[in-house]
Amino acid sequence: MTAAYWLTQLLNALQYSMLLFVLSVGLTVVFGLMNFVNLAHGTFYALGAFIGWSLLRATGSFWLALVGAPLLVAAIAAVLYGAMIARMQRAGHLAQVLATLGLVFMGVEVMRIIWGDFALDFAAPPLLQGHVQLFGLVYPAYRLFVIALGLLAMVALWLLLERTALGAMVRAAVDHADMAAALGVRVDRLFFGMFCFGCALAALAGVVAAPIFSVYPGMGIEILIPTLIVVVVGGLGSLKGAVAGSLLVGFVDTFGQVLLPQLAGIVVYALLALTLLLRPQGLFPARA
Amino acid sequence: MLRLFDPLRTLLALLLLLAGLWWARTGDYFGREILAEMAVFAIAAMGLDLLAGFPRLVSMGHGLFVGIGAYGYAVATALWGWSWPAAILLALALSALAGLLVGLATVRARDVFYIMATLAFGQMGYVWVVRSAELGGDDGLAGVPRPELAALGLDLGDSATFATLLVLLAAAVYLLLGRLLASGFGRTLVAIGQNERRVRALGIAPGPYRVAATTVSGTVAGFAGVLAAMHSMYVSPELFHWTWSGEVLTMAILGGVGSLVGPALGAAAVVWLKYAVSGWTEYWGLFLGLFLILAVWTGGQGLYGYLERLRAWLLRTLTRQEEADARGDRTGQTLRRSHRHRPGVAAGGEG
Amino acid sequence: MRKRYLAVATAALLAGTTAVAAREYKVGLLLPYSGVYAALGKEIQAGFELGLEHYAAELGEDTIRLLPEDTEVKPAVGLTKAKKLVLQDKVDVLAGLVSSGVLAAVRDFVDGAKVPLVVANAGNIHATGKQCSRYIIRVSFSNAQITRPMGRYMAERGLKTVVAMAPDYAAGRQDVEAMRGAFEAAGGKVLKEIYTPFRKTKDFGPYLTEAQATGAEALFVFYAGGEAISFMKQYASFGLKDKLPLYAAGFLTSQLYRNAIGEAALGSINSLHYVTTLDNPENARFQQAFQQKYGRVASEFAVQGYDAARLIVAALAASKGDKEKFVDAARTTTFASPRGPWRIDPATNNIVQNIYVYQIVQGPDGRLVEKVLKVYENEQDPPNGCQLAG
Amino acid sequence: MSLQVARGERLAVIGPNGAGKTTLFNLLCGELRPSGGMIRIQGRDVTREDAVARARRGLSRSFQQNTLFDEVRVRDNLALAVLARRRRSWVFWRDPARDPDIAREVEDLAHRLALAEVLDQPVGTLAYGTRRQLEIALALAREPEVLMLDEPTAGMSPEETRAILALVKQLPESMTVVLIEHDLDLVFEFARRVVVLDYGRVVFDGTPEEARRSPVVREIYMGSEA
Repeated sequence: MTAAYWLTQLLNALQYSMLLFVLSVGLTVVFGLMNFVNLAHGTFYALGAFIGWSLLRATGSFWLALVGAPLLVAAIAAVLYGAMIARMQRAGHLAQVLATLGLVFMGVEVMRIIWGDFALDFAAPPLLQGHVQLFGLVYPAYRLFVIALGLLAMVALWLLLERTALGAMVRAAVDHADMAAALGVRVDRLFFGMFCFGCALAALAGVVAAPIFSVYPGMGIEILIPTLIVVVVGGLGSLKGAVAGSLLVGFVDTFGQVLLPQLAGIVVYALLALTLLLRPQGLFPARA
Repeated sequence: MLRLFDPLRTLLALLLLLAGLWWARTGDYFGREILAEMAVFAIAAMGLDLLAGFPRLVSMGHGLFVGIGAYGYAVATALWGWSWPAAILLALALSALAGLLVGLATVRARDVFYIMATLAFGQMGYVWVVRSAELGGDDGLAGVPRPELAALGLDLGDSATFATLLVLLAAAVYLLLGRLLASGFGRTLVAIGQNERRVRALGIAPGPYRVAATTVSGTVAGFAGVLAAMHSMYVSPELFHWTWSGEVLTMAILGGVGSLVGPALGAAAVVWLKYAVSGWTEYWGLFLGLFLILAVWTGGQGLYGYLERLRAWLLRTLTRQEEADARGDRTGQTLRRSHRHRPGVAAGGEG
Repeated sequence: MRKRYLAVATAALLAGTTAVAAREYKVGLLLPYSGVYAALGKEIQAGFELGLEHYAAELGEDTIRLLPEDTEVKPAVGLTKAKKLVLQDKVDVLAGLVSSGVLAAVRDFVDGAKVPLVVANAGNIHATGKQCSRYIIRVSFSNAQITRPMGRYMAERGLKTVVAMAPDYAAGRQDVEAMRGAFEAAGGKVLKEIYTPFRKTKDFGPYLTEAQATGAEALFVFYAGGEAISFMKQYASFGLKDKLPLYAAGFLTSQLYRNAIGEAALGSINSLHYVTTLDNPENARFQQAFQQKYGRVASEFAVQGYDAARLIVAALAASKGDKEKFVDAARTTTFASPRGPWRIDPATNNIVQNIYVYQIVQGPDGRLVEKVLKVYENEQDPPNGCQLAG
Repeated sequence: MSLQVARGERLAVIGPNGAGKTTLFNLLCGELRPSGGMIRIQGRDVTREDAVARARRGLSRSFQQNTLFDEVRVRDNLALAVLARRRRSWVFWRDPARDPDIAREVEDLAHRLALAEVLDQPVGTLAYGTRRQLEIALALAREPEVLMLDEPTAGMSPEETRAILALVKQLPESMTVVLIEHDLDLVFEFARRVVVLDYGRVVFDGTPEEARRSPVVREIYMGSEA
């Protein structure tokens, strides 16, 4: 095996990690902030991909789909928030798990009714369709774009949470919601905003993933489990946890497939089981 | 504990049993098939209730135990040619062992982490079976026999006999679990679910009880798996899949966890719904999701919770007078009892 | 919304001649209408209905009533539905079955109940091998049947080394094994078999990187459905077309989702039992009617449904509803199909048919079309442990 | 800080809010792990033991906030505590609560704490004062060697408070009782020793009479009360 081979596998792992990051960060922030477990997060991912597909077909522009789909999904999330999420907030995790599981079941069917059972094609923008030669290896340009986008999201979110007033409010609310409310933070608005933002990020991940994986109704359910593993391994509610979790899951999964093909698909679950045994709260939980 | 000593629970269980037996006699062929499926799911859901309803451990990986029970029986009979009693014993032993191991591995996990951990173990089992060529992989294993009971004059190949047997077995599991929950062990499980801190302060370490409960629950689920294998005469990896586990959990929740009879009712209702709805639309998941959300919204006490509320309302209307002057009597208790929170899912869901 | 009971009137009834003695045959259609194979189920049913439209008149005044049931791609559900159709609805024939898992689940029941079952997709070699049944007749294909000729073809093209990729389940392994057997018998060498977790692999990147690292001359794959789409696009995006030419079981570029794959499919070489552009009168009539009725080009799955319907009509006409006679008739019936001539092998009840090796090329109008490179005629599976032939 | 409690002692721990009284309790009972130092029961180092192990060593406590089994009857609450002491929780088949011995003990306990009337009511439906009594009953049911009561009369009416005082006064002499309490009348009537905490330090340790006279106590505790 040559250096180019390992480098390519490294990029593959990184690319998967970045996708998982964009997807899981919304889930984990919503959890940390609102103490809300949202199993329907994957459904927003699939919805983002489908809406992106329709936008792409209507306008012909990938970039418009990339921006438009998250906005539309955020609008849907806003409606759902008003209709059910807000009142589920104090209902306990079990109730949240079940109600959002209900949303998962319904979401799949709604997407089947609107977009059908066939997997749909989603073309990468012409600019990124080819492959790039670097250091003697050939790598798809689009995947490099995914990596770059993920890194960008990482930095942007870090700046947002650590360097802005909004971020300070969010962190305060994660640590002590009551205290933050007493200090004049409109916690309910913050929750609403973060929930929509988290869903928009999931939709963004959906559009980004679509040119690689294509678009089909079950995609939300399939991605849900790796995302949950990221969140649990990383620790609920923290940006650091989402970064660590997605890198760990992305690399363990990719190199597990390469190095232990007979255990492919199992190593990620083993990682989760091991984490829960050794650090039941995950690596970097927001609250100790 | 309260719900376990409730006459409504016993009444409902009896009604379900009688309805099942009557249906097994008078239903058409397809109806009897559905009835057998209901009984299998009811056993699995009651086993899950032992965890989800009392010590409040919400398992999303019960498919693992069901699958192990089903495959244990299938492999022993179809591949190794064992006799059916030996195969059943093996299947139960394996699922008990799996329950013990999962219980030990998840003993520190709480809440969402427990859900994730069980989900992970279930999926590990699924991936492993799908990849295992000796177990038939994705295609599963065919040729699983039903027990030979000709000596007793029973032909289990006959769908009416088989469905009757399964309904009776479900009733037996119900009695067994009811007895277990009313024991010192069961009381401790209930206590752990309600206040773990106090349990520890009383000098009881919850860990071993959780492990024991998972073992028992896993064995019951494994038994459901054995019956599923006999019913289909075929096993496939889907039994292990997390959506299957989610379906059993949905049944338990829709029926009302913490009442033992609720999950059985939920199993019957969901299986019936599935066939009824899939008769006229292929989008039956839409309804399953809708009912799940409604069940959680209305307090998470499920169908059994509605029955309790109905009874409370009836009693209130009928005995308004007595209640006014005798606050401490039985009726008053029953009334107030039904307003409390249940070992349901939506702590605070009712506001 | 699916039509639960679809009564297909014969030409006689359409003409308005009410026949008192006419008999109504019931055909139970076991297909997935939900779950991962829902699209295949619908395509097969579309073909089946067209087949009845074209051929049900052969029954004279008798009619066929179609009873579709959703297997949900779940073996246990499929078995329950099969039992319902046979024991409650008392169907004369069963047809359909997309997933081999569901077929395996219903196999013992169908064999025991002695009800004819015409398999319209599921390709597990054991279904017409060691688990074959007199009552189970397959008009679609077997996994090995599709890829064995591909192994030969690759060797004939002068390829020496190949790396294989397939999903890790029975069909994937059977496809690769059959290809490997033929390819290595002809002097080639399969350097590595890479099995990706079935239905769980979305990112083929790591595997493609690994396949490339073997240094093989070509890549052989079996992927279908959603996996096929992801695989093809990722294969193209890694720039492997020039370095690692693609040979595949033709489901990879099935007409059903060729539009979703787009140009990524260009240049790949496939083997399959049907090609949409075959030049014969049956295919012309079939494609024209199908496109008119459904507004899309018919895929191999539609042909499987179409031929299943035609075989059932012919066997019903010959047997008048007697199940044993039906089986005898079905096992000996032959006719020219859109996919060319075929017959049922009495030794295994599997179909014997032509396998086409074709390349996806750009047609004159810019659309992707198949260019047939070679035809392997009357491809027949070995008995594989089946004891049907006396 | 250093604190020694002798067998049979009647100790009251007082101090302003935030002085660290409940933290001290949680450390002693094993719910919190100390970052340093050592805790001994009967000379044995139990610093590393958890709450369960210390409960088995004879340490029993009530909680400042009711920590009960809310959805079952009072009878079941008490039975559970009795079963725990008698190690009957691993009975799988029979219901040991129907054992006449245990049933009698539950009734006795209920009588002592004025719970006999409500034995068959679910805890969730009880009045606050009654629940408070049950809280103490659960701690007592273990028949501990050391009984630790965290503000047992918080939120209770004067009559209820008297009843609790009467109860703790009747406890066997051999039982060590440690009490956190804000009601100073009760403290001075019950305790034979008073410890005053402030900011996690022992600022006073002596008899109730000394405490009454102590300027330190007056300043930091009663001063804040006044």
